[in-house]
Amino acid sequence: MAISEPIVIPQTGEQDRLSRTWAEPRGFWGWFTNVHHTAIGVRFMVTSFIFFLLGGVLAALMRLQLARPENNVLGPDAYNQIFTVHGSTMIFLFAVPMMFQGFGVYLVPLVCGTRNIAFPRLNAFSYYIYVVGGGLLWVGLFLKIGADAGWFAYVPLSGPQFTPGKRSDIWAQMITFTEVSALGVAVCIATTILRYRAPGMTLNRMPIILWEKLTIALMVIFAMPAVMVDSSMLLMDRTINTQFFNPSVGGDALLYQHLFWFFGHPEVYIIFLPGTAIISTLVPAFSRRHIFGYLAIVSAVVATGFLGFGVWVHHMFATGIPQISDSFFTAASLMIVVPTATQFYCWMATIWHGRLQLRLPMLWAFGFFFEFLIGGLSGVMLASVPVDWQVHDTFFIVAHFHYVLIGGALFPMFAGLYYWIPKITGRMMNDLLGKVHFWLFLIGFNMTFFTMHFLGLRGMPRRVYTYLPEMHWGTLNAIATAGVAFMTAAVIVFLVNFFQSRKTGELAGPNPWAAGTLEWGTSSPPPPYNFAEIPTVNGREAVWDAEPDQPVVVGVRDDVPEVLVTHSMDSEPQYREELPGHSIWPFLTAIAVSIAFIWSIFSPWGITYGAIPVVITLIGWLWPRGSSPTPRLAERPREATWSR
Amino acid sequence: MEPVRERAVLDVSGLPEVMFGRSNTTWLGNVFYMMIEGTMFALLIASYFYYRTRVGSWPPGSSPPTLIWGVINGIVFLLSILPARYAQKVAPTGDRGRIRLALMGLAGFAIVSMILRGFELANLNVGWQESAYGSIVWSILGLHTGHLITEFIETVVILCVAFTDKMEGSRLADVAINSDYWYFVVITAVLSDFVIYGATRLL
Amino acid sequence: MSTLARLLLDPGGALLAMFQGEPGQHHILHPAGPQASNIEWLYWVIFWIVFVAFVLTILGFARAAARSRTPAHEMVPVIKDTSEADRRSTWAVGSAVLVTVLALFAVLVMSMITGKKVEGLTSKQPITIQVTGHQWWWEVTYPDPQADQTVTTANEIHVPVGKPVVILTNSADVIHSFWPPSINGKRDLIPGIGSAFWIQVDQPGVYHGQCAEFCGLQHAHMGFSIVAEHDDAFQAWKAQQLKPAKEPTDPEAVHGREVFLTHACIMCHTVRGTDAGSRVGPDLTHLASRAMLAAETLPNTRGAMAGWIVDPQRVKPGNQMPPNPLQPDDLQALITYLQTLQ
Amino acid sequence: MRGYIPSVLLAAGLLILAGCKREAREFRPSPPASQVINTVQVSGINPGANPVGAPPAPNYYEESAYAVSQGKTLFQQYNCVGCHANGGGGIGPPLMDNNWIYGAEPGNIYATILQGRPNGMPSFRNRIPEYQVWEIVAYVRSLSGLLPKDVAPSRSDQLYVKPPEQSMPKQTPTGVTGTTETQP
Repeated sequence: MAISEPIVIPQTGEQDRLSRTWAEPRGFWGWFTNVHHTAIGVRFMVTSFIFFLLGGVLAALMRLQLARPENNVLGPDAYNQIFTVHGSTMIFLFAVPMMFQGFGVYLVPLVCGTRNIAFPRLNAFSYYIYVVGGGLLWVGLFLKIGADAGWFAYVPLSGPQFTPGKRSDIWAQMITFTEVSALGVAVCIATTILRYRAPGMTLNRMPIILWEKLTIALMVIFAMPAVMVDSSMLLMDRTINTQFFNPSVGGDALLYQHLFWFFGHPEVYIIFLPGTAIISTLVPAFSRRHIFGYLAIVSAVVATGFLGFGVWVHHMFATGIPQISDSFFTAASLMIVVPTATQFYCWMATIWHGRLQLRLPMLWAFGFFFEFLIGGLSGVMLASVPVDWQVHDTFFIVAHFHYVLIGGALFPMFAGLYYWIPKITGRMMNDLLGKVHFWLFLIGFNMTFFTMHFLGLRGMPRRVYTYLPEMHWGTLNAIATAGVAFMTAAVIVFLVNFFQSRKTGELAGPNPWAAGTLEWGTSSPPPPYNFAEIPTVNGREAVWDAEPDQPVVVGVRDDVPEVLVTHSMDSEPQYREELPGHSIWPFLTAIAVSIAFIWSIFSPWGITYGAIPVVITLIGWLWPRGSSPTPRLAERPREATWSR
Repeated sequence: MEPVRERAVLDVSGLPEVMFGRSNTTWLGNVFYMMIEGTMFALLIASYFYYRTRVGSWPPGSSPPTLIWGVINGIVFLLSILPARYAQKVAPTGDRGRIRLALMGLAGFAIVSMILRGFELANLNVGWQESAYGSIVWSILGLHTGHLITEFIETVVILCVAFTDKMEGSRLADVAINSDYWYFVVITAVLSDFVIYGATRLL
Repeated sequence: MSTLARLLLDPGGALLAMFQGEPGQHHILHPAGPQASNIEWLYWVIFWIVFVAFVLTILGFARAAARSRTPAHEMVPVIKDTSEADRRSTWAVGSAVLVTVLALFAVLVMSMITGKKVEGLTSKQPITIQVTGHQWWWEVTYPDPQADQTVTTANEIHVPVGKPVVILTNSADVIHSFWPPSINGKRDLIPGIGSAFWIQVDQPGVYHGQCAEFCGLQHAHMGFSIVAEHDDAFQAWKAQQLKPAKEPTDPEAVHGREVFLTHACIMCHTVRGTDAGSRVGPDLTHLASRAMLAAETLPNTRGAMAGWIVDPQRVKPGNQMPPNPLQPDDLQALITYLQTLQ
Repeated sequence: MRGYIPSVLLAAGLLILAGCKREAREFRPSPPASQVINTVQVSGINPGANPVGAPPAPNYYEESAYAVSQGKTLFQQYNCVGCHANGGGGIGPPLMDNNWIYGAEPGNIYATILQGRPNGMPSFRNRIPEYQVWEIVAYVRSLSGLLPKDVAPSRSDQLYVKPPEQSMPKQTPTGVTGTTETQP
């Protein structure tokens, strides 16, 4: 690279031009054309939070039904639909879209120090398709076509013979919708992390949150196709009479389970790793030091990503598979504890030798340490095959995975929301209400789910809509139901806090926590171009480690929406790329794709005829428009010039 | 809050606005999509072998697919690498005439392949509703046919763009990336052929 | 487990036991056979390991927080140089990871040993029982090379005490899971994939079990029981089960049999020795010998039976048995007849 | 943004009110004692084609996929397949063609099942509860494509012998009510 004299930053009118170039469209139609990552990221968060609230209502209904033996709040048909939609909503419509898509789409370009996400239209498309998928499942529930075979919809129960009607078909297409969405976002996020990092942010300086998002994106890319293949097989069995899962003609019900859990276990880490990403971001910020064991944590995250694909059979120990594979998968399942334990020890060491500020997000992080630890350790018990034979498919498992998912994703999510909402809205959340929220939730959560361990040991299987009084499960179930009241109150407190903060919250300023990652290097909320100048990065905590006068990049065009593309490894600038602007076509394409998918539930020709509008809208999406800037191919010097 | 006083250290105005090859972000996104679809193929093929372990004779209750159409189409796929490679070569030059020629060649091969694929499907000697074997064979070939059609449409659209003056800048890179995707279609075609025509006979 | 330890570890359970009584013979930690005992032992070993890990980790976080706590709402400068602290942390974290790995290895070894013990139960001449899952009841047969020596019953499995029993599993419709918590872990019943599963009960008694894999509308009411008895009692039971149904003598029972054979009952149920031979529902030849009705949902009493026959959809909505709106005297006669089927 | 939220809610509300008949699952015919089975059966055969009952209107059994699927299960369990095979016929006439000896209306089939027919079809009066007969009737009609495709059952987990009911082309029933054609 060439080194030359200091460069002068052109100041006048530059930010006005940037504002005009990157302006987000307004109005009714503007909403459907916006492709900026902050807008889409917030939409993912808000939508998935709404699904979280809806799923929570279903959970409360289930707990009411189970509060006492032989209760009559819900019948078996309603209960089965409700627990299935609860599980599917929380996994597919809340946890992944919130933890991966929501936080990822909003944060990754900001942490990378760039102006928008890669493939912004694909990103917007992914949002619309996700909303349609979620809406499909819920409209189905309201029309009493709620899926009713559990969130993993085992065949043959979910198959053509035992679930008449369209219930399983709707579930299967909901899977297709959400996975198309997650895959699209995974491609956007992985490309952004690999190519859009600010100069200087080499792999070795990449904040842990980016490592985690990259790992998760790659896990999504390899795991989600499995569930799409699986749910498509189910759908074809039901609609066009294929025989994938019919044992009479060479089909096999276990294949469904293998394919599902080949996706399903990585899915757990796809939900849990974003939680650790948030914790790994908060711990240094509130310990006032760089994180201890950067390399160890990064290796742990990547190792988790790999190992996550090697443990799926531990969901199938009770199917009677050979003992040799039992032992292998036990070993793998225990091995995956090591990276997570390593992360725990590194966080502990960071706090130990730091200056801990126990502010609200950090309080939630401590909640995570406590609750996830319980879930992780009961996971150690489950990895042991003989113990699993006993507690598999009981309330012990229900307790375990709620500790893992609520402890490992929901607690970090609230930590992350309290941490980043000031960035998103520009206003702080109320501290006292936040603490009330925390303690109410903690008490309610443990009341509800800790008791479930005992229920499991006392032999209560999961997914029962009622139980006989002679089983003596009534008292524990009543306690569990009482806990729901606390959690409901806690979430209401959070909502009150949020809406109050939107109106009257204290202004946050660019960096209320004096934190170190790049998203705090711009105003709150960020302008539509994110950064007035593309920053350069000098360390793992870009803001803390920046040189005093914040060296920046010049020469990125401000008359077209342009970003700087850098090398995947050393993040040296490679070229400047003009990003596609705001457009209605992603929305129209999403509608066309939705029509094709939903039509295919009712007629095998749906996907054939439905493909025609998809093709038309895709051409509309991709057809070049306007005069593209004159390409500078070989005429100009093809190097960036550094001055130091 | 007053932003920190900034100092410019890096001028990127001299950098190109279009890159060919691996540095291109669209190339990377395309690679990710190939990984996704490659995983789908891999899982379907794995399922095929899983089904193999579930029955005594293979293919169960039917004769293997007629070899001839699969072989011809395999050869056509391999030959189609030539126009794809040519398109990749001429794309950076921006020579619209040659790009059109290359893309027309590619689209022509795609049409021939699709016609041959029709014969392949008609000569699988098993219905998808007859057995799990039939279902998985139809699925592998169906998934591939979907890719073939998609790639054909994409090629035709880019060809249409090549007849306008919009074929410049990053559109030229798209021509090259389209060829990359075609290679993926060829590789998966060859793999599927080995499974559908080969494994059926050899196992 | 000692009472003290149980109170410590399972306080909820211990308290409930005081106030509510024990939950019957349906508890992972109240084993009645060698396999469940082995698993209980393993459970407690792993429990203690993870319990210690939990306490240590939480203490670690608490200590870390206590020693490094600074005021929450002030500007606290970032620590610039952490190299000395990091050096010490490396040792601490390294050894913690090492201990973790060792503990996990111990868990692995012990669960492999226990797994071998649990799966190693075997015998040259076991009692063989075929259990077939149905929505939502269990078909139980004791197969015998001589067809007329095959016992067929439902939901109530009799086994001799102290002898290994092999259970051949299969399913007639969807996946079920056979789970008697006090005796052994669970085994899925997968249609098209038969498998063998061993159990042994050491103490005489009645042990409850339940379907553990979600199988549709009445998954909640798909119980079974294992009656463990001494060998002579078991043989006597088996001999009794092999007999065809007793000819009724009481005129009301005779009328009841007539009702049975001319109404919907005959479409689904078998009573050996009569014209009723359908295999759709449970075999009723010795219905009166069973303690419970409707897959362990109702006690086998006249009242419960009447309620079940007239409106089974109230007890188990969605199950396969239709309502039978019989005339009162027909119903009474039918029940009288069914109660004679010892 | 806010203006159209009420209309969306309204539309959703209307959808909920409309419900989905195809997915309705009735486990107990209401009232539970809709039919007291105590009539005395004189003979096992009731010739003639007089319909003995009109289907409920609207006919829940032909609108609910669950009811039709129950009918399919019962068709197997009550051994209708013993004579009619899976619709292809054997001892009894085929049910998947368009030839209806005693009429294709639900009431006709209902009468056939309850009363029995000459040449072998026994009467199932008292043996099969009325609502289950309607379920079987609905299923029998789906065999020849007389029900909507989204209500008719899909394939079962059995050997593949014929396309499942939902893939049957709709046939126009022929055959004159009351004729007695010779059966194979």
